[in-house]
Amino acid sequence: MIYAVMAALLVTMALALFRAFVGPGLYNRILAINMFGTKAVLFVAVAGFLFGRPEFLDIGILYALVNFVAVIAVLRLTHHDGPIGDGEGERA
Amino acid sequence: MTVIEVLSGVLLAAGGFFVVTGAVGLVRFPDFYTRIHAVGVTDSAGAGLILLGLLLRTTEWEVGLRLLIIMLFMVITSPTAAHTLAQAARRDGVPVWRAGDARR
Amino acid sequence: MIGSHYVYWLTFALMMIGLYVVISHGNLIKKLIGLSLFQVAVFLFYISLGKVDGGTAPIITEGTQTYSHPLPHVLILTAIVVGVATLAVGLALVVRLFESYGSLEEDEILQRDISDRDTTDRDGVAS
Amino acid sequence: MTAFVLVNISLFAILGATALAITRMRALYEATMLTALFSLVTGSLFVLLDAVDVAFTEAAVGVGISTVLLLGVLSLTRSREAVTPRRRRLPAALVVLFTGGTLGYAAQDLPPFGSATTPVRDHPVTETYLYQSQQDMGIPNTVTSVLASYRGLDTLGELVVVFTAGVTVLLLLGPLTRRNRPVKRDLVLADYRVLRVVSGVLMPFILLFALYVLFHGDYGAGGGFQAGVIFASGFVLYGLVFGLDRVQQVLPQRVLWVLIPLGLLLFMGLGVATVLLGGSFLDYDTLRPDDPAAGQRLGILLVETAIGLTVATVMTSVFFSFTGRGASR
Repeated sequence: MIYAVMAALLVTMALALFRAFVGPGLYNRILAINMFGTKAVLFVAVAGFLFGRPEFLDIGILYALVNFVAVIAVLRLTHHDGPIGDGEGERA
Repeated sequence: MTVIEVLSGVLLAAGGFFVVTGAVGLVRFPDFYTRIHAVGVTDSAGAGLILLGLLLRTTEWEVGLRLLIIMLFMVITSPTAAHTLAQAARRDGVPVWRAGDARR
Repeated sequence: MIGSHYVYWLTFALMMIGLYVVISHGNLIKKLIGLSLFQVAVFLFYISLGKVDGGTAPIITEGTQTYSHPLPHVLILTAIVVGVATLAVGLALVVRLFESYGSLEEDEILQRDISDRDTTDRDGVAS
Repeated sequence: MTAFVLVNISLFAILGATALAITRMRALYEATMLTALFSLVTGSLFVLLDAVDVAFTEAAVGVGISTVLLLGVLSLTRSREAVTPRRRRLPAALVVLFTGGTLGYAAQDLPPFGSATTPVRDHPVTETYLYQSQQDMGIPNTVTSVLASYRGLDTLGELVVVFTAGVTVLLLLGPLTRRNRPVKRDLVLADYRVLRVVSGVLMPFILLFALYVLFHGDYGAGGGFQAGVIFASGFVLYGLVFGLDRVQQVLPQRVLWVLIPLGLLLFMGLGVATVLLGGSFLDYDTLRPDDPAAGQRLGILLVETAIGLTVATVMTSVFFSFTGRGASR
């Protein structure tokens, strides 16, 4: 059964990748990449069980954390297409 | 095959099903706001069921604890990310799809 | 033969994509992105050399006999952090270049340099 | 075809597709986001290839710090790439074909993937690293013992490179090159209440996780480099949500400037101390002559702390330099 989950995760990753490639626009891509990140967390967890050393779940925790940081960074630094510290619409 | 193993298999299968469903939704839904729902399914139902299924397979408490931490972390961060994304898109004026519009 | 070497060839393919970006694209940030693709492919190549069939991560536990080799892991672990440090230096240079030239395209920057040199030469001759 | 090979090949396919998409994309924000995705997949591949420590570092660095740095630079500069002229493509393609062909031809002489009798495996050093280390220092994670003890001098060199890079970025973009004082402005993301609360709650746990990674590095995946980067990502998250002013109240730049060399000095000082105690440079046996293994463990812990300190402060100060640049323009 665990193989089936692995296959399901890989299919999901491929579909998310498709959405990340075609977009359209920034937000669809962020969404797809966010989803890809959470699936990578699950992938690492499942791979740990599948290949016999499940004690490496620390990596999964780190993935979840870093994925969140990346999404926030993309939002913060692209949202108004202005440098950090700028308010809305203050850029010439 | 013990009861625990069967239960874990069922949970894993359900999780895998939800994950793939969400991914199909991400590809097929017509606009950004509807796609957030699809992603929400994979992050809550899919991830939760898969992690629960894995939890039933462990015998060591350390591994179980880490699975629980991952689950807690995803429960906190993924709705936050989705909420912030939706709000930012709304502020940026990403249009909402109505019946009859072209897909985008 | 092919079955046992597939990982190497796949990493080489990734490496070449990175190299192509570095050489062909004129945008400096895109060049840096290409460089990090190349870098990651090299890391994968190193790690794949340390992998042993049936082995596990080199963290010693009871009841396991085969481990992958730890040395490539150590080398690449430090190389990744050094890689991001050098990437930061490259990006800092890009920011300074953009502030003085107003462009990120290699061609435009070179063009500016050449035309600047020509005008100063002419001024030098004239005075 | 085992499951392992199939999963490997699918991950490589995802990597290749992502790399091609990055090549073709002219909008650089999107290309940067795809680089983050690329790093995530590489991290998963490292897990499959048994390199858990490397996967840890790659995830923390590639997805966290380097994405933030690239995006920060894009927000300072221009985010669209010009069309690549046709005349640039042909020479690049020729070079790539030639190099790739040479590498592919040479790969035939490499030992088969996963073989147990490669030159790497047969070298006597393998025996030392994997089994002798259990008597020498008794640390299960051999990556940590090789990194901090057997090849400590190498690691010191790498740390010097990280330190130099940090100083260079400060010289290029730091406060000395500012043209005017930073202006205080409104924040954008702190308006989202949910995000603000969640980031505030997460912050202590991220720092706690970093400390766990630092001190658990002897027994599982982790160590100084990873912990340093995770520390820095904690501060990066805080700075992104609450703005540069708030994070610099918590961690003033002067403190950073003291802490950056401190880690390096601790590392070097430990080496000098072992020489003064009568051993060779970075020979931790001399720290506890009665119990060399305990001395080794003490030395490794100190070295990992020093690495974590320098890496964390360098990464944080690099982030401050890039974002502070935007505030001052």
